[in-house]
Amino acid sequence: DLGGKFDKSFNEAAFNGAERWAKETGGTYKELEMQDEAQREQALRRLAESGANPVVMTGFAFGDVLNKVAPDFPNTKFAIVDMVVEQPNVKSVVFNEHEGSYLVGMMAALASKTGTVGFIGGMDIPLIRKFGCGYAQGVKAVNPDAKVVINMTGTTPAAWNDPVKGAELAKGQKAQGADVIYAAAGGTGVGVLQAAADEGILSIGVDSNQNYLHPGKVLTSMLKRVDNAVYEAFKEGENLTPGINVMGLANDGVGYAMDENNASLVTPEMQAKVDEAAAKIKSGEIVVHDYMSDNTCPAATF
Amino acid sequence: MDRLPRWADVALVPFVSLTLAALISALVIIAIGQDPWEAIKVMVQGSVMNAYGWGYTLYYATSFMFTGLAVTVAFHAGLFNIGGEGQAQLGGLGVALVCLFLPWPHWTLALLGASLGAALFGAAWAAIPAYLQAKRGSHIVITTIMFNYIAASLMIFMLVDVLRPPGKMDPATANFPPETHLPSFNEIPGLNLVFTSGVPANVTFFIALAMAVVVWLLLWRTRLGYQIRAFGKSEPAARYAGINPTRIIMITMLISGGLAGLMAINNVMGEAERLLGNSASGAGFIGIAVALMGRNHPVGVVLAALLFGFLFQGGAELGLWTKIPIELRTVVQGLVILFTGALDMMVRMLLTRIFALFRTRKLEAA
Amino acid sequence: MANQSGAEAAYAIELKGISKAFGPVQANKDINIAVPKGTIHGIIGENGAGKSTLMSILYGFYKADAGQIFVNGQLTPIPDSQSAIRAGIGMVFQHFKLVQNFTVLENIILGAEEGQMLNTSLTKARKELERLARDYDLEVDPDALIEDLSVGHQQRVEILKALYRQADILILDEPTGVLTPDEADHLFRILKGLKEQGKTVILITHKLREIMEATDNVSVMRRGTMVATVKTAETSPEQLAELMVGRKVLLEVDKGTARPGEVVLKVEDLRVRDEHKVERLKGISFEIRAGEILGIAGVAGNGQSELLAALGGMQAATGTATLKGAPLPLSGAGSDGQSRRRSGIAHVPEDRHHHGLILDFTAWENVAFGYFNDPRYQKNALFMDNDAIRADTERKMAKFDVRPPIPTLAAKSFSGGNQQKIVVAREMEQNPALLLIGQPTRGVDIGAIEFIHKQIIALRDAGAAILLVSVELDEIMSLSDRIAVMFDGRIMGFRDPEKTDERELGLLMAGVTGKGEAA
Amino acid sequence: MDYATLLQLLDSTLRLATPLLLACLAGLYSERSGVFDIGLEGKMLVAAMCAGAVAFYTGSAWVGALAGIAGSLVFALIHGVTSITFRGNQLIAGVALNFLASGMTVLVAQYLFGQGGRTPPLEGAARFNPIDLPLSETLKGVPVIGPFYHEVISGHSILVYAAFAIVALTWWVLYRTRYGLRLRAVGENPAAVDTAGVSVPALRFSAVMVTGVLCGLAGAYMATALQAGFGKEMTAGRGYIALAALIFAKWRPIQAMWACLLFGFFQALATRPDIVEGIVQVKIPVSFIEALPYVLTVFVLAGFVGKAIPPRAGGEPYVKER
Ligand SMILES: Nc1ncnc2c1ncn2[C@@H]1O[C@H](COP(=O)(O)OP(=O)(O)OP(=O)(O)O)[C@@H](O)[C@H]1O
Ligand SMILES: Nc1ncnc2c1ncn2[C@@H]1O[C@H](COP(=O)(O)OP(=O)(O)OP(=O)(O)O)[C@@H](O)[C@H]1O
Ligand SMILES: [Mg+2]
Ligand SMILES: [Mg+2]
Repeated sequence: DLGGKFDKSFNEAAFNGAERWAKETGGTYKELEMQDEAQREQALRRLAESGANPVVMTGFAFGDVLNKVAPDFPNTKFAIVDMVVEQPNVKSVVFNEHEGSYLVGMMAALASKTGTVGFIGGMDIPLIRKFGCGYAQGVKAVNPDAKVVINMTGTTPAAWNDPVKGAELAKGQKAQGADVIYAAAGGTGVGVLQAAADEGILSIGVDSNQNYLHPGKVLTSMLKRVDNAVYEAFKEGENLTPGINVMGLANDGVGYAMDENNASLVTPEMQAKVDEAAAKIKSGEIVVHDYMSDNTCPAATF
Repeated sequence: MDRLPRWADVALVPFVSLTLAALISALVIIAIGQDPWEAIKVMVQGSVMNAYGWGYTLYYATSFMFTGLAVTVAFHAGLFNIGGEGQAQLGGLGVALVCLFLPWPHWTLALLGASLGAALFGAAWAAIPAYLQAKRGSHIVITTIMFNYIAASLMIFMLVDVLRPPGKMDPATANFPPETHLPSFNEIPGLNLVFTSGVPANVTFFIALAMAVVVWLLLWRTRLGYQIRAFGKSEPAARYAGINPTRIIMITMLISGGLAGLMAINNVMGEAERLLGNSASGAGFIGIAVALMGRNHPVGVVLAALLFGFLFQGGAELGLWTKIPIELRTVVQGLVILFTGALDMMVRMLLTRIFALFRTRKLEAA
Repeated sequence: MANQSGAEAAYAIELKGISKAFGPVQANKDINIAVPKGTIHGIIGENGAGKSTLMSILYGFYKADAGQIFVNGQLTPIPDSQSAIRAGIGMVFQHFKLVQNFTVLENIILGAEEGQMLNTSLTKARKELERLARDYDLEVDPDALIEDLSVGHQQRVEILKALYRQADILILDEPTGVLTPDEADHLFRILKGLKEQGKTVILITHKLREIMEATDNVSVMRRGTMVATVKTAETSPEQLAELMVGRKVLLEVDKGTARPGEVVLKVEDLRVRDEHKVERLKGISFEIRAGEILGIAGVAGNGQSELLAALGGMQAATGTATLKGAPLPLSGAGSDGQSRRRSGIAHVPEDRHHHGLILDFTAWENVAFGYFNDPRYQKNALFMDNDAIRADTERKMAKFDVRPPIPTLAAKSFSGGNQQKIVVAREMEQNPALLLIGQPTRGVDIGAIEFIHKQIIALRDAGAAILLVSVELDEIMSLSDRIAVMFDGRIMGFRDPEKTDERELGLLMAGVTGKGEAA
Repeated sequence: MDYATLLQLLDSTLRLATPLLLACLAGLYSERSGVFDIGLEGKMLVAAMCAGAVAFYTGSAWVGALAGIAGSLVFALIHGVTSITFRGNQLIAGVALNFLASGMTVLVAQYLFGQGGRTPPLEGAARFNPIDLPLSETLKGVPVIGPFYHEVISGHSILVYAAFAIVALTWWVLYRTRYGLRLRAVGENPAAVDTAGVSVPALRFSAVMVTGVLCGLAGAYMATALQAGFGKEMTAGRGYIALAALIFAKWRPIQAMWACLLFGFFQALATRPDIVEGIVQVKIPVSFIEALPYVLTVFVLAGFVGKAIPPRAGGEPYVKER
């Protein structure tokens, strides 16, 4: 999406997925980055035109365009991440971000000393609120009277790529007492993590594992395996199975990242608690509310 | 410094400027470790060697004709309208409102209505800077720049808080009703023999050409055009001749803004069929380059627009098939403006020298 | 250094073979001139003769195409003003070179500052200024803003600028054009003072009177060439005039007596304020009859331009005016140039380059200038009939002998005189009820002058009322049937050209009314 | 809105106003000399890219800043040659250079780092890190001013303080030195300067170069202080806001500082719509806050808030021979 391929987050995840496939199968693929909204359709058509199959796109913004384009290329297969498009030749992959966010929410609450944690979203859309809502639920689950400061970066796609604003928001949240900040904001997150590191507080990455960006300063990352989705789609190739496919905790679509970079920050107890919750969610014992199901959130107000 | 022959002034100067721009672009490509020749091939291949490419080249060209003409008209009144971008975006808003909230039986009528909406909104956005220039002498260049940004904010507001359909995530209007769908080249009988697959180029292209003719007639065949050009050459003289400055500035800018706004029927109504954020995507600024290259003459503008259409489609292809980033377009655009616009004098001096040289040669020979 | 030991006094300035061309204009052709030290040397010539160009070269403002400059005997190349200043040359330009929103002091030190800091320079300049003011009685308030000063005082600042830079040689380009007579007299006293201090003064003008009363020697320029240098004492105005224009000047245009008809234009209490709200016309009243030429005499800048502008619909005014009995709006609706033309007023503006013509337009486009709404020039409701205009242009060019007679040629490629002919032809051929005509022969050669004068007379005899404004007294005297003299935005009085002389008019122009008390 | 929040707002105001201020002062020199410059945006962008890239290679923010200045100077030079030497249209030149910058920066950054037109994130000495002013900790306790000093005044990168120092410096140069006098004069009436024996082109070139240096600092600040690295289009129209501020301040240094602080404050507010909402009790679309600087500037241009009269000779190339 507009965050840019090297947003270290959402799109980079997709890119890595593609890379992995390319390495393993030696196949080749074309990647295209959008400069602006108007370009999407051209890019899509051009790829289909050029015989690429399947065509994989990440980001809800492709939804409408794909609805227009897919019928024109009946024997090309499309896969779209983060959006449901009902077309006979389209595979839609959506994630249970709220489940993953729930886990890192718990993590945040456990790590927080001030009892105040922050959430910085990218573009203010239901999808991102879904992240925030899951996160808030996770926080409250650990510490019912914890405070969750929530900010959105903006209302346009530009909000995916505005590190300056991200940084300012992070500094603002620190001023309000937050000592752990979860950034679900694509490229903007880079600024958030940076600011958090500068200010000496913890941050939580999103989509890809962003722990390495500031070793010892990023508590963890909410993994959204876009890379897997893209990888799978490419692997299936022409015979990609259309339809909706939901990736959640259960099928390792989402999760949280542990590695040497944040080992020092996450105590075994914390990890134990979180893993326990994860198990419960898988088993359905805990049901994390999905904001997009009814556009309301029990744990937070937007 | 003696003057250049007319043909040189009309044809040679822009050609040299363009060549210089091209040369430097080539150097840039080499500098970033790519092969300019390869780049040219890709651009040509993807933009003019097949119907599909033409479909896009002409689509872009259409938009640039409108914005180029907009700048041209203002130029002849001595006004530098940098506000094409904002005016085009407002035009888009006009189109969207017309298409979404009025029932249209047939696309021809819808086109009429949309054109009206586009022109009106574009003109309206040019009206305030025009008024401030005419009545309060506020420099129109600065005000139009400011209005570009104000327009951007306004559009975000409209798309996010007003026109975005409930439940939709991206800031865009709903899709326009099918009745408002403009025939694109692959749907126009006759043309569809050439354009087999779906292309964005649509009937608006012909409107753009018509507009070029209209602008030419306006400027060189009507009293208004005469007054516009006279005013542009010398304001005190215009006042002596009884030409009302306020009137000319207002009318000219309204026409200019209207033309810029009209571009929206091409990209918003003809292509996207809904209003997206940043819909003009820079065409307003490219209009400046197009007008400068086209020597502020409709014919020149049409040609320059085609060239930039090629540049744009070709650039997109570069971004797709080569390691050369799509931003190369912006670089070339900048260079063209620099050489045809700002370094005009340099090119002329250069040529006059050369011509003088030849003259002396002739004399010696004789 | 002020030694004037007779004939072979050392020369302050010697110019040898100076030439300068502006594109097609050969402004200076192989000029030679020698200026003795400690004298006031006059340079005289028609508009466009090349005087300013020559002096700008001497001051290093323009670069000569050829020629040498000697200062105090030795060869001194002057590539830029800096070196001119170093050579002790100071210049007061025809159009002042002052920074309007700076104080007098700031303008004076500009470019001649002492070191990097301002304060030091300013304090020093202030002292120096007081001294100069005393020595040459050049009083100006050092802290006044230039834009608040009168032209006369601005000129003093220019002179002070030169003196502050220790100029020994002072050039003044048409210094009196913008001055009232007593301001001019004051200036000449100053110049005499400078001369006594041993400084050399070069005075450019085309006013014979000033040459005669102020200079020791005088050089005459014509069409870019130096035609003669004579001792003022040994010459006469008549001789100079002859040298200037290349042949005997006929100060009288043979014109039949006027047969004035009914009143065409009647103006009462006409007032005009400029953008700074300064009143430029202070209640003017007069009338012009059909078949009569009313000449407006006066020093430039005493309201003549505003008068033409107001009547021509270029500037809003107050008061009342009637044209053939019908009210003529002076502001708001119906007071613009178009309405004026419709009501039968034609206007040959004072400045053809800034008002009369669009230099980049072709001749034929210029012939339609101001008359683009004329039914004869329309093809239909929508379009103009360019062919008709071209045809009409050929007619006018033939009748007024415009050279070359090519309608498609750009106005800027015609010579000044021919440019003027195009304007005159356009306006006169409308056979207007009232013709406003300003400086009809400025920068125009003698042949064209006679032609244009004849046309004016012809139009008068055809029954038009004509308002003639000119700074050339001879022109006023020879063309007018009645003369009104303007001073400081007022009409000082009306005179009959038969019953008055240059002296009387000169006094009126100086604001001294018949009864002798100053206005 | 409580005091803490206010402090936080002012704190980020200072951070966000700095690039505006540097660019604004940059424009002041050029325009005072009679060369209009709408190419501030482009110069900043180039500077940001050069600074980001070089700081990454050398690991030194200072070297980065120098590189930024160099990059910006190149563009300033082009602008000078175009509009002073070849008497081209200054506005068109500015527009052209902005496009050139916007494209070039991405091309080069992509070529160097292959990260979609970004430079890699900078760490440690490769950035101008916040510096705590003396006593900021000890004074923290002092009511009202203590926190103000600690939160707002202290804890910014050196460039922030430099920017404000340059305001004073510019004022002094402009009104107290010979160079300033000539600079103001050449913008008002070049012929006066010329006949006074001072070279107009030299003077204007010097001014345009100063503009280049200051834009360089502005860009360097963007990439190595405000952010950690260069990103495509990262100046995001700040060059134009600076231009607006310059007009708003009627081309005067001290007023320019206030204008930039005001516009910086708007930007800070725009990041926190929640605060605005808290105060006015109704939901204000962020886009409105973002548009405020431009709207205000239009008002100033319209002469509703005192007329903004640009340097008289501004925009026209100086030609002796008409
Ligand atoms: N800068 C210039 N560019 C082009 N032509 C010029 C320029 N200056 C003067 N000329 C032309 O050169 C000729 C001489 O002009 P100049 O000003 O020297 O005459 P002048 O004797 O000073 O006339 P006046 O008495 O009106 O001042 C005229 O034809 C004028 O049009
Ligand atoms: N100010 C000026 N700028 C540019 N070109 C000029 C200027 N004045 C005159 N010219 C050109 O110089 C040539 C001669 O002009 P000028 O007015 O000196 O002619 P002239 O010798 O006075 O002829 P005429 O007797 O017809 O006036 C013409 O071709 C005219 O276009
Ligand atoms: Mg002169
Ligand atoms: Mg002449």
